[in-house]
Amino acid sequence: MSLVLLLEQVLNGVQLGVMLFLMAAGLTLIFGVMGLINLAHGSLYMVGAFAAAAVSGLTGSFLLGLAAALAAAAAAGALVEMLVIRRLYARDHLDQVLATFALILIFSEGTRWLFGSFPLFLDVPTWLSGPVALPLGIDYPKYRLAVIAVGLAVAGALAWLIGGTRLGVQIRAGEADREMIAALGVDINRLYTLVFALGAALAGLAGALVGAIQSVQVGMGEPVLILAFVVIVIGGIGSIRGAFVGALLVGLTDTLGRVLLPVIMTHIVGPQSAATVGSAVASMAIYILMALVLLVRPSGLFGRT
Amino acid sequence: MTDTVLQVRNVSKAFGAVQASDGITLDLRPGEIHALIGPNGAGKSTLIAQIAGALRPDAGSVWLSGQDVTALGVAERANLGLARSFQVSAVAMDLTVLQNVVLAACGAQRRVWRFFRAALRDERLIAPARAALARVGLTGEAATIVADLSHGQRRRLELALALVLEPTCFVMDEPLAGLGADGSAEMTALLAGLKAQAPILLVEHDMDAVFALADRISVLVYGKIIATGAPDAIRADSDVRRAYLGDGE
Amino acid sequence: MTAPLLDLRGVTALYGSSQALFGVDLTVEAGQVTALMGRNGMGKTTTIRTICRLLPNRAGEVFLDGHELSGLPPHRVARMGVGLVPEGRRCFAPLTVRENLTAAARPGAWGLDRVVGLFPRLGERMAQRAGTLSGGEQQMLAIGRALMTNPRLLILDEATEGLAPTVRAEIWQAIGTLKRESGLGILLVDKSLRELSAVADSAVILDKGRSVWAGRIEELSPDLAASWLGV
Amino acid sequence: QDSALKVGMITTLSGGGAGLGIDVRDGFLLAVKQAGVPIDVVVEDDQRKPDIAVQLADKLIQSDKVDVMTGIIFSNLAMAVIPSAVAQGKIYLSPNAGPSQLAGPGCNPNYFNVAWQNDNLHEAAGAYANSAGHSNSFILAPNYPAGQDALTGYKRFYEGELAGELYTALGQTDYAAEIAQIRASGADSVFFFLPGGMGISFLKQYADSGVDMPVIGPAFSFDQGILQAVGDAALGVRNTSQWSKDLDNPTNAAFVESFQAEYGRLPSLYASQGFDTANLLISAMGKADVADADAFRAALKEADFDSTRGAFKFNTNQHPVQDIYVREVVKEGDVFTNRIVATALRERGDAYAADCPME
Amino acid sequence: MRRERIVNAALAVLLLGFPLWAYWAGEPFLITLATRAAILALAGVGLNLALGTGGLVSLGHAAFFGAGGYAMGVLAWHAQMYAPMNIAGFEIAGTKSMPVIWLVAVLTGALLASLIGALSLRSSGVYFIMLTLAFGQMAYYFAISWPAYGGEDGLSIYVRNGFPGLNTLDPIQFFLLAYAVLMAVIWFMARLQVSPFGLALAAARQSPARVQAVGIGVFRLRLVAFVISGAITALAGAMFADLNRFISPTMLNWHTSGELIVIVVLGGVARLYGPVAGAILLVTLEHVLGGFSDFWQIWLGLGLLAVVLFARGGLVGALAGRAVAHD
Ligand SMILES: Nc1ncnc2c1ncn2[C@@H]1O[C@H](COP(=O)(O)OP(=O)(O)OP(=O)(O)O)[C@@H](O)[C@H]1O
Ligand SMILES: Nc1ncnc2c1ncn2[C@@H]1O[C@H](COP(=O)(O)OP(=O)(O)OP(=O)(O)O)[C@@H](O)[C@H]1O
Ligand SMILES: [Mg+2]
Ligand SMILES: [Mg+2]
Repeated sequence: MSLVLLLEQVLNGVQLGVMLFLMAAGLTLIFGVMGLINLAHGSLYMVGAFAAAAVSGLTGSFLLGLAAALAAAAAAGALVEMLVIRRLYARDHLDQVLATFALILIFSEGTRWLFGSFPLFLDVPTWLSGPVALPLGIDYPKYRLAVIAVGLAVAGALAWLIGGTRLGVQIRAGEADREMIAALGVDINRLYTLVFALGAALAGLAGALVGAIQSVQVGMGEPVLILAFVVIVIGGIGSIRGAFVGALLVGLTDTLGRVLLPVIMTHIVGPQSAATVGSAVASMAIYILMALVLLVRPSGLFGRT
Repeated sequence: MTDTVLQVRNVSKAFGAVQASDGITLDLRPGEIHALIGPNGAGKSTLIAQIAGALRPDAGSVWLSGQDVTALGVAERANLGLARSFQVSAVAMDLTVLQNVVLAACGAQRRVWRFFRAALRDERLIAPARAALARVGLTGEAATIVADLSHGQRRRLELALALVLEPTCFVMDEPLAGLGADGSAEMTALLAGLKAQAPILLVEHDMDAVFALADRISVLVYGKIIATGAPDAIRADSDVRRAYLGDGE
Repeated sequence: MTAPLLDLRGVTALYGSSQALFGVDLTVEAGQVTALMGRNGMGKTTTIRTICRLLPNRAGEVFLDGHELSGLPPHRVARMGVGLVPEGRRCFAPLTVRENLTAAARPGAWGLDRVVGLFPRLGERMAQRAGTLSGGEQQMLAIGRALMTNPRLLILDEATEGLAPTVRAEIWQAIGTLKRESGLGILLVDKSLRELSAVADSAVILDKGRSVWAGRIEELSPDLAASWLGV
Repeated sequence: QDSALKVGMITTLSGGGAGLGIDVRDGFLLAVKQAGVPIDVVVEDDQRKPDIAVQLADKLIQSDKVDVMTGIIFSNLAMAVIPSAVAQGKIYLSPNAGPSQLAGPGCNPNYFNVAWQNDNLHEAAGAYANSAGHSNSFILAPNYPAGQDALTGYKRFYEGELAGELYTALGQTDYAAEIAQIRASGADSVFFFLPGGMGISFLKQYADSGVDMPVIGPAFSFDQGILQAVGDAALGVRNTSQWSKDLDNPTNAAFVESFQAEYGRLPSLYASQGFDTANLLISAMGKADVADADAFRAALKEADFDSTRGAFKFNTNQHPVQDIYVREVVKEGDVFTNRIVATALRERGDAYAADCPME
Repeated sequence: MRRERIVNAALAVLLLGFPLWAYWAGEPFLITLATRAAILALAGVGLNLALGTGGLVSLGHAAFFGAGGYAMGVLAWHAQMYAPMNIAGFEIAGTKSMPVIWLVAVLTGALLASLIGALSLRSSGVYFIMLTLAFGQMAYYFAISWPAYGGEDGLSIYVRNGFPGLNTLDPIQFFLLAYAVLMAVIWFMARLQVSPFGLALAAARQSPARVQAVGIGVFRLRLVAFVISGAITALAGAMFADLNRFISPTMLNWHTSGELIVIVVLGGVARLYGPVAGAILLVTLEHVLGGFSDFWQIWLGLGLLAVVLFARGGLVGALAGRAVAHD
């Protein structure tokens, strides 16, 4: 394997990492602020992708589709928060796991009911399609570079929102002691609805952005959900910075694992089964990474103990 | 130093830049109450945690009845006779009072790895549990779920749990915290009677109780023991007054 | 006669199905300190939680400046001018001292500078995380945080529990200053009768969820104290 | 309706992959309706879960007492249900899955496959690659039995070199790393088998990457239901199939028209398979009573029905012998669809029939 | 508690009576459904020990369920193919005998649980949930791409394994066998819950520091509970595989873990008969709603949501009232 190809794969890994960060950001925000395990995050991701596909299909505009994704996911999030999640803050994780598991069923089948069982069309807009030439002779899809840019912007904006604004201070205060911040005059219910809607909107944005280069179909959120969980657990639940680092680690591990493990396995099990064994190990690589990280740091890289 | 029950030798512990324990040496002798006082954040709870085994010291050692227990965990030290009470009540909230005490009896008698015999039908566990409840005045509440107890009753339960272990020494972190005046008085009387059974290392901010109970007092400031001595000597010590007691005393 | 700042009339409250308050009457006047006393578990904290609407009252009324508070959410009560220093301090541990103070700040006479003027130690630790402060510093922070909301009524629940005697003295001094200089009404729970007597104007005693005595603090005879408070 | 023949259909109607099951069902029911014969169809949803499918099979056999079973889409579910169903004497007509285990030594007189043996379309792709002049293919598939079979099938007829052979994770959605490898491999063509959403993702990303060597695949990633979601990225891609909407025979023309009239959408490969399955069954009903198992099986084996794909007959292992075509993805108005451009294999049976002890 | 005992007895009778009625009415499929409920209940009982009593929310119990399934599948497959296994040079014949298979399944489950437990129990809360999920997914991906035993396709075992003295192919006999195993395990659990071990485990959920302080090692306590829990779930997995005469990696998917949690929570967390109630309810819902509409999972989801939000304590909790500590 040439060095340039390896470099390109590293870039692919970083790109996958940023994409994973987009998916995980909302999840970690919601967990960090509300202490809530939201298994339905993947469903909100799916809602975003479907809304984008439907609206951009009707209007022909990708940007309108993105806006619709944000709006639909945020609205779904706000609704879910007010109807269901609000009653779960005081419960233990078990109830949260179960209720949001139920929400997955409702969202998935509800979407199928609305949109049918076949995948929807959502594509990269023409002004972002095709590759650009990078140094070293790497052709890289424009759209993926745009996704990296959006991911970095979201990371920056979230860091600013949480760390640098009064709203962020109140959010973090609510995270530490919900009742106390209410007793000091902050409308915690509205704040939480807001945060949940924001987390949902981020999921929807990710769904729409990523949906354009993947398939928009019922159930698309589930593999993403698991990946996003792996990312935030590695990074330390609730930490935006952790989610970012975790996402990059997972992206790199997954990409390089897929690329390198079959090569490495050739030397271990011989060329016949190298492809299958290598790919099998590669599909477990991120879980192995996660287990290793947690064995060394039981609450993730940036987690609080 | 032969007849010390508990010994802390040169124990140090740092949290980042904070030196919470700074070469602490301290002992507990049979039949005494040794009070540990000091300003907030001096490192008292940190020291207790290291004695109990919940925190590992960076340096130094902890000895229990002549045995070095520095490398042992919480449970193993408890099995060697160390009973600890918590600054914030730590009890199983959904179990009854009696079940909590029986559990402690299981621990004390090493009867945990039994899967078939009902714990509450085992007289060897029940008898010491009821005896301990009687001593702290909770006999009437044996069947009450702990979550339904008042704060003061929970503090008593906390004590009963330590009693049933029949320990060789007690380590108590602010047992009077949150008790009202009457509760404090009762608890003080209980503690005074307890030291005959096993010596007590007592961390407490209630100076009335400390001066009433302690045989010796050590003063901890910024992780260092600045004075150890009889209550009167400590009360008179000018360093102690400046660092902790203030001039109002 | 003008209405008192805070007025509770026959307040009752439940935790789930078990009743904790059976009828509490209590008033706090502006510029005065009222001490709320009683043994453990008699309902002091519960009373305070119902005032702040952290717990709904089952019956009775709570008036702030003549306005009924029942039915309002807690943040509305706080915005009407009730500042709480809760039992157990409850500082926002992961936030810095400065963030703790600004989280709920509302415009008014009290701002960062004035709080730091009252507790100079907080000024030295502005960028430190509240969770790593010593107990006494946390208590100061909790008081400062309540003041930042510019309340008309300040409620302190066991504000000196677990504090070293020196720190305690400082806090009593600060409460005295507040009362004299800001004209706040203050409702105070503390276990040391001796120290309360020095600062409070009036007192209410709770027993088993009922207010059983109310009056000027000087009028609280040792006999009464012994029978209701066990001292 | 006592004399009605009872058919139990277990198929995937909810969750991922539901579109395939719905098409098979609709095609089947359309044929039943058109024939107007007394057939009772009990339809059950397997949710794509093997244990549910097994449970439903028990129900159909024990409670509903069906005579014939059909409907399963996915090979792993087929392997869960079919061996025990045929062992219990039920006739099973597969409208889609054709795992190799059931074509070779594991073949069974009660088991008929009306679609294809799993390798067929991949074999055709390999054969087509030769005739298209490709001599250095890069091939990839998910790492599970069907994926491994797919690559084996392709290599069975393909004569050129392999620029690379790659297994991806099942359910993988991002293929940037694979596409970079393809680009760097110096291949002259790409063969892939990535069913469902995986294929959509791959094709979109491949098109966007600017790599422009020709792609070949089996029909699954280019069929009617999925094509609209792939969009322009699929235009011009060659894919192999035993059926196409534009196949020129009267049965097919009538089928396409009536399906569209009935359901308001174009039929898919799966719909045609469901339709053919029902017609096979109906043809046998005219010749024998289902109570007479031997006679009924013989009637089925004659395959005396008009298939939408033209000539159709059964091999010794009761799998199809049929032509397999090469289609090209085209756009008709707003709709993406396929057009036949060549025939890849003629009267193809399968590689396992020789191992089947039946005659 | 009296009320809870009555509810428990009613559940036990219902689960036994329904298939007996079905037998009499000549509805063998309903017996199969009841068997499914009994076996899923058994898996739930296993999970309930970790999740309910121990407070260890495991989203990876599918690994044990699947391990049991594969123990059955592998042994029976080798027996079916007359091909002995070759493990480290030793030839081991497969078997079609249920008792032997069960033993192997229990041991496999226990071994796997001790490995996963030893690694996961170092963390707690959400991290524990996610670690167990990760180990479960590792097992799942391993099974998918492990070609020796069918990979994604799984393995069919054509004839149900045998139990001495019974004809396991007869639905009612197989049901009675499953029911007997379930009742035996519930009996064991009832004893366990009030034993010192059960008491300590429950206390460790509520206040681990206290349990340590009375001289009981919490890690070891939880590990033992996790191992017992995994072993029971593995036993259920072996029986589930025998019910279907089929195994596949689906058994290891995290959805299976989710369903086991659903069973426990629907029925009532930490209630002795909670999993029984939950399994009966889930199997009934699946069966009844499935015929109702293509979108029946929406109703299932709404039903689950209603239970979580409004019926705390699950079905048994709703019927029997507040849980009071045992005895
Ligand atoms: N986990 C930790 N991480 C960082 N600093 C810590 C940690 N635990 C304790 N500290 C710091 O160590 C010092 C000693 O704390 P400790 O709790 O032992 O005090 P203390 O003497 O018990 O005080 P108090 O009387 O208020 O309970 C404090 O400055 C505290 O902030
Ligand atoms: N969350 C709760 N749930 C149920 N009962 C409670 C709860 N909190 C307090 N109680 C009960 O309500 C009664 C009053 O408690 P409260 O905390 O108001 O007492 P207090 O006067 O503040 O006592 P202390 O001096 O111990 O703080 C007590 O009997 C207590 O057991
Ligand atoms: Mg302390
Ligand atoms: Mg109180």
